[in-house]
Amino acid sequence: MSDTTAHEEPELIQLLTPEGELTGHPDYPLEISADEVRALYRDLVLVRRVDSEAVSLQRQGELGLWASLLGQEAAQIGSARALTDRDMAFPSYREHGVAWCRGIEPEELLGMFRGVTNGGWDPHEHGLHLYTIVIGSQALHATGYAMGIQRDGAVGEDGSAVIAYFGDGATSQGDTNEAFNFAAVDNAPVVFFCQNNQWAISEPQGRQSRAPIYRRAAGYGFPGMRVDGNDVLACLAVTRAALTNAREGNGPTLVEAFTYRMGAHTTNDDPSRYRASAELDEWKAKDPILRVRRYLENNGLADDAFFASVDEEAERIGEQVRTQCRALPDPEPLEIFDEVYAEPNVHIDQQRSEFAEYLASFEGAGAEGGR
Amino acid sequence: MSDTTAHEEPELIQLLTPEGELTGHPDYPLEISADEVRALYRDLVLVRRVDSEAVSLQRQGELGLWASLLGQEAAQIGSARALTDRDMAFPSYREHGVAWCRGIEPEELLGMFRGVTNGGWDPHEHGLHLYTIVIGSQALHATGYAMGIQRDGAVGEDGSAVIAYFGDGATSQGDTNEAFNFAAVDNAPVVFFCQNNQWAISEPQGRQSRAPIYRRAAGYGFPGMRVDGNDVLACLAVTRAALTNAREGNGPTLVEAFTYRMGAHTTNDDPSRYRASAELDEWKAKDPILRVRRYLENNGLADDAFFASVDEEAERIGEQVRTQCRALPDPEPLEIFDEVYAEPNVHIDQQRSEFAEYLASFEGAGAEGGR
Amino acid sequence: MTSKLTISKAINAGLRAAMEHDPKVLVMGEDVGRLGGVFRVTDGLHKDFGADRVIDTPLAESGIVGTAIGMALRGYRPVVEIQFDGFFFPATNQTFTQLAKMRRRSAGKLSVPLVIRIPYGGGIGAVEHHSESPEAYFTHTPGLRVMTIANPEDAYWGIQQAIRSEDPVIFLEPKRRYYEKAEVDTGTAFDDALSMGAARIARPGTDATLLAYGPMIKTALQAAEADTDHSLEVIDLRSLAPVDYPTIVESVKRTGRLVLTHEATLTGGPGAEIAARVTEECFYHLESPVIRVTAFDTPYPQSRLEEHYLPDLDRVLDGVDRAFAY
Amino acid sequence: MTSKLTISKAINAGLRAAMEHDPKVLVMGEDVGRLGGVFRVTDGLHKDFGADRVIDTPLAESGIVGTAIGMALRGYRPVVEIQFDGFFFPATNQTFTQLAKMRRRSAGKLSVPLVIRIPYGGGIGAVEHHSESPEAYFTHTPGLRVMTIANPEDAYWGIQQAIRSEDPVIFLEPKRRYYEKAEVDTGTAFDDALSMGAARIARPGTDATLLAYGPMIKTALQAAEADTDHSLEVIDLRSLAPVDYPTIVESVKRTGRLVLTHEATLTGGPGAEIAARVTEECFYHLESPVIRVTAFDTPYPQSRLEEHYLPDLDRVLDGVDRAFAY
Ligand SMILES: Cc1ncc(C[n+]2csc(CCOP(=O)(O)OP(=O)(O)O)c2C)c(N)n1
Ligand SMILES: Cc1ncc(C[n+]2csc(CCOP(=O)(O)OP(=O)(O)O)c2C)c(N)n1
Ligand SMILES: [Mg+2]
Ligand SMILES: [Mg+2]
Repeated sequence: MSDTTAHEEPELIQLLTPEGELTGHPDYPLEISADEVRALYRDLVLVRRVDSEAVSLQRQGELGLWASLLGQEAAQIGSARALTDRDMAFPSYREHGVAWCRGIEPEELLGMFRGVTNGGWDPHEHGLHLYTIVIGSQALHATGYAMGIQRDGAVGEDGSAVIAYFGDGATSQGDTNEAFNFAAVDNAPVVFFCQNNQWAISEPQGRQSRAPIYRRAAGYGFPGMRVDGNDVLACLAVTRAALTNAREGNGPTLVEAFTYRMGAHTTNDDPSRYRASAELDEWKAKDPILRVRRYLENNGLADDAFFASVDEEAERIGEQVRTQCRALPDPEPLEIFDEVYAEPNVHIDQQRSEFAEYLASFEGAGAEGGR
Repeated sequence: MSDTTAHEEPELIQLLTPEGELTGHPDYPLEISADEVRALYRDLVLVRRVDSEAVSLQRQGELGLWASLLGQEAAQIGSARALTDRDMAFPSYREHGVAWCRGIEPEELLGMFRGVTNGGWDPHEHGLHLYTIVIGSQALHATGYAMGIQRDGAVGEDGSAVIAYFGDGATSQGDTNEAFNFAAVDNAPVVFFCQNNQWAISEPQGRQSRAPIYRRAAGYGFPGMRVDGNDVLACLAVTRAALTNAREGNGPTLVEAFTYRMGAHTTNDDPSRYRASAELDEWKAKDPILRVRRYLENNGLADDAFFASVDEEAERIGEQVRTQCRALPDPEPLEIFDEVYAEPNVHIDQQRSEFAEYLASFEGAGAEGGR
Repeated sequence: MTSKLTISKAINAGLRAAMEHDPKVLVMGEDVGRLGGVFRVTDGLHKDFGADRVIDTPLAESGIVGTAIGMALRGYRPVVEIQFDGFFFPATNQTFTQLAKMRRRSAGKLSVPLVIRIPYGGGIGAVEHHSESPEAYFTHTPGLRVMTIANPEDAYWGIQQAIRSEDPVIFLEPKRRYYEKAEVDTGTAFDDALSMGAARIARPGTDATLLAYGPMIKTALQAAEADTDHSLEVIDLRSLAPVDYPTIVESVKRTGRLVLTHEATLTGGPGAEIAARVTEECFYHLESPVIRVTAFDTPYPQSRLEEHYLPDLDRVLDGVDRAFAY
Repeated sequence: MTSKLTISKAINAGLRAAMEHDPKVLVMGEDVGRLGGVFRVTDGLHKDFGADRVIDTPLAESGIVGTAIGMALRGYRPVVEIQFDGFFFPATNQTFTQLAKMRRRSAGKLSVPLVIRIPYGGGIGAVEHHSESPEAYFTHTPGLRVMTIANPEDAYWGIQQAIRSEDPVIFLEPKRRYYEKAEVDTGTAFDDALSMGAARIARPGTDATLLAYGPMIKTALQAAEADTDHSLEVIDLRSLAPVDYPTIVESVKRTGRLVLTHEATLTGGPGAEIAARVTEECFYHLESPVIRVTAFDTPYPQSRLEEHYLPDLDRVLDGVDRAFAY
């Protein structure tokens, strides 16, 4: 039986080793200044801090839930820093690093997890669509958006592209695969960026896919590659190449960022039920921040003052996250009826006014519900 | 940008050329007697006849619709003759050749197209599931059935396998791709048999997929190959190998049978609106029946008497199809309420008896509806 | 300017008018391009507007609606065709969890002006999945508008109104009535056409109200004609979500009786809500309970049974009789 | 033998009993294996029955239901878990066009004894898609049975009855009540347990009937307790499809009033059909229209608004007052 499955070990594109050695990669030459690397380091540290602060806020009851990006900072910062203002990103629900790069304020980010909004920011303003919770759905929106870019004639020089974020688990969903296919058939300017963090809640990657994920792309007729997702430089270089390719009209690419979810799936989850701590230790050695720090230190590109100033900034941002979160106002009850429809809707209006009357009936009766 | 898409011309596995020359194939040695080839020839001719008879019956108003298999006889007969009694097949809606091999009577086959039933045969008895109209759905049923076979311990020696039939258009559907993935992850004994007849109604294959379809398999981690779908021997040999592989516990295979829909999509369709007749002429030269006849003739394996007897049998079967079709009784009105549920259901019972009463109210009033 | 058009041709003309009016309007779906759709509703559009605006998509309904959402987010106004009612279901997730909720999710920052056209209903002698009436799934989903049409005039204007709406619209086309013909005044200004939000009194009457929509309007009018004992007022609902209750309630308060009919199955069909709501609003006016004449609570049967399964003239008249029996 | 169990533990015990009773019973879904499900309803089953019978599936709901159908066709009895109500929708096509219609399509030659378990409803402070009440989509779909539970006893027996049913069952679990505890008599013989087909009078009363199911039963009982002016009869529907109308109609004929409540949105919710039907059957007995106390016709809001969105004790009492105002 002729077997078209290649079983060699997949190549992992890496530019910066865990030890902080800049090896580079022949296919992905990256011209990057010390300033730029320091800026990436700052991004990584600060988003980790926003994240850990959010985890604490959830523990304190200030957030209903939080999905931590711990361990995935490089994949997110690297890929998102490859975007321009003209590009559009479609995140899943864990892309706080991407949101950071797109200029989302913590208060906008936390609203959904606090339950004061289901969205949070203006997608058009930031070039970042809202978080999408139903796994795989946004891959199709991204593809359609990219098909719109094509129809705007916005490919070619100064072209625009789209990036769709999703996880390893999401690659099992019909929608994700339909998105691959629509994008391929239409040659749409979209980069599919899969953060393979090895787990979909409790299910290891092997329960989701038998082949390495990046190979899926070839079956749909476009390139795919696996990048070291804990290497911010590799993620930047590979995503940049894929985006350029898309913007120039050469169609989609699938980038599999090989990384690790160092924390729980969400604050509701208890990973000790399903995975061994040794695995975590292994990945700690590949920490995405540590290697950048080592690189900067080893090459004398940053001094203690720099690292201290980043840490201080992290403190300030941690504080900001706490303050902004607690200050988020609860929505008014009648907001339930807002923005269900754009057009006037007598039916909704009637329910709104009936409910307003009902609420008013408690006024004066002391506490609401004080029947 | 490293491109994992291989752009070479895909290999087409062929054992018997359009000119009737038996070339064989190193990977798919086929030991086949003259008797067996003659039997295949007979299958091909007879199903073509059943099919053309059904087309006429539709024209005469005896059937509401017919989906012709014209041109796809070899793909269906070759693959289905590779099945054993222990195997299970999940067809789409055009697999009349498969149904033939599984012992379905014309009357059972025509019922659905005449509108007297939505099913027609006993799937357990024939090892052939019912026709499935919602594109892609049956690929998952087939995979689940194969997962059941695994759990029965029915892989290994004397094992069982499943074959799922679908078209090129169906490869775009989420369900089909989810089926590929479930089958791969579970290593389920299922052969995905895609008849790429170049068209999904009016859409050419290029609107469905950018890469050759068989390559999809590698992305999910199992083998895929393209076989000449107009070559009954190649279809038999390749499907047999894939089924054997599945039965032995080596998991799924995707077989793309490269063929052509020589007729309209269904009797409702008018292909002149969207495709050039030159294309049809090209494929006529590759007719699946002609090449077997040439082979038999060129090698003195069948004489005129044989061909005449097959033609006569075809006549008889044509007659049988006509008679059986016209004799199919209309269902009784109250059958509407049958087999909605297995368990007693007072709600349905009530609607049945009310409707029975209602119908009875017309009796004596002359013609039904004669208010 | 009036022309005599079938419903299918009127939708086609409406699509064409919308595409001419706004270059952001796109048509997409299976076989909508060169073939012009299996019902030819998009006939000629591919030729005149090109493959970029009339898109033959891969065979994947979730993909169609999902990418159309993305295009709408980019500023387009896609009009999606689902080939047959029974093939909508793969698109349920995109329609219910994404399309219907996007505006609300974004607190109004995102609009998804998408129209999903679905030929629906039975009576065409088809095989399974080609005769479904899924409207109640949509009307139970907040965030969607649901329209249907019963004549070429509404077909022509309705599709244009649906396309100009900033809300997502499910546009249900009664396939067995595609070839019904009538005069359409295509000369009216867009803004002067009767809004699809309003129900229409298709035939005034005094003794009972007969409510229907889409494919059943023709039957309802026949029933009103046939019932020489009573003067039946026929209302064409037109908008299934939101429902124009003022028109219905005013009529029922006058007539005291409501008979309604649809091809959708009884239990939880659109008629259930209308019956419940009208009973609330007309409790002291109703002389009989609301009578529903619908398909049975079974899967759509094989086509040789559909004449019995679908509510027809006799069953509607029987329903009217039942209402008057109180 | 009785033990004090939460609803979630009672379902777990029921699943275990079913798996012990019949080796063909399988459990499948996302995270149902080693993790025991995000609500721990399948806790321990993977350890005791192995990965072949407790299957962690790929993340694809259509795939889960579709392969489960295939397994059922092979003779298994799969119990599928959909992780949250809002994630059912990708499985709509397999559920509506395949699962629900397979028996009818095959004229009874095929059985698909499949159970789809869905934790449903709001009130847990979750993010979007984790608080939906999709029951009306199912009850409008012929071929499906729909059950829900409100106490550990029904949880334990209900899941077993669902699994033994030859029909496909949508088994809706009120997730905000998962941790409610009560005595369960696990010693009863299977055949002696109250059939889930029957509604249950959860509290007898004489002045009005208060109908609820699943998560709203607790609220309904509290309302009956709190309303010292009226004697309210509380009915727990239990089976949403088919509905046990005789029990409801008998009660309403006695009390003359029906108030019903559910978390599903008003328009086209399960209450619409019940209101319509009860009005038909009790037309001369009803002293007020059927009053429905439900969620509003909007998408489920952000969690900080859910206390206002969901019908609560006060709104149910307000509904009762409205019924008595007639
Ligand atoms: C359609 C759907 N099914 C189930 C879920 C519940 N769920 C939320 S996250 C998750 C796992 C996702 O894994 P992956 O795609 O790898 O992303 P990760 O969480 O690891 O970033 C699941 C099953 C969902 N959100 N959507
Ligand atoms: C989900 C779904 N969408 C649309 C259709 C309508 N339809 C019937 S056949 C067909 C084309 C199928 O093409 P292909 O899979 O290549 O099979 P072929 O008809 O060529 O054998 C379409 C779009 C359907 N049956 N199911
Ligand atoms: Mg993951
Ligand atoms: Mg085809």
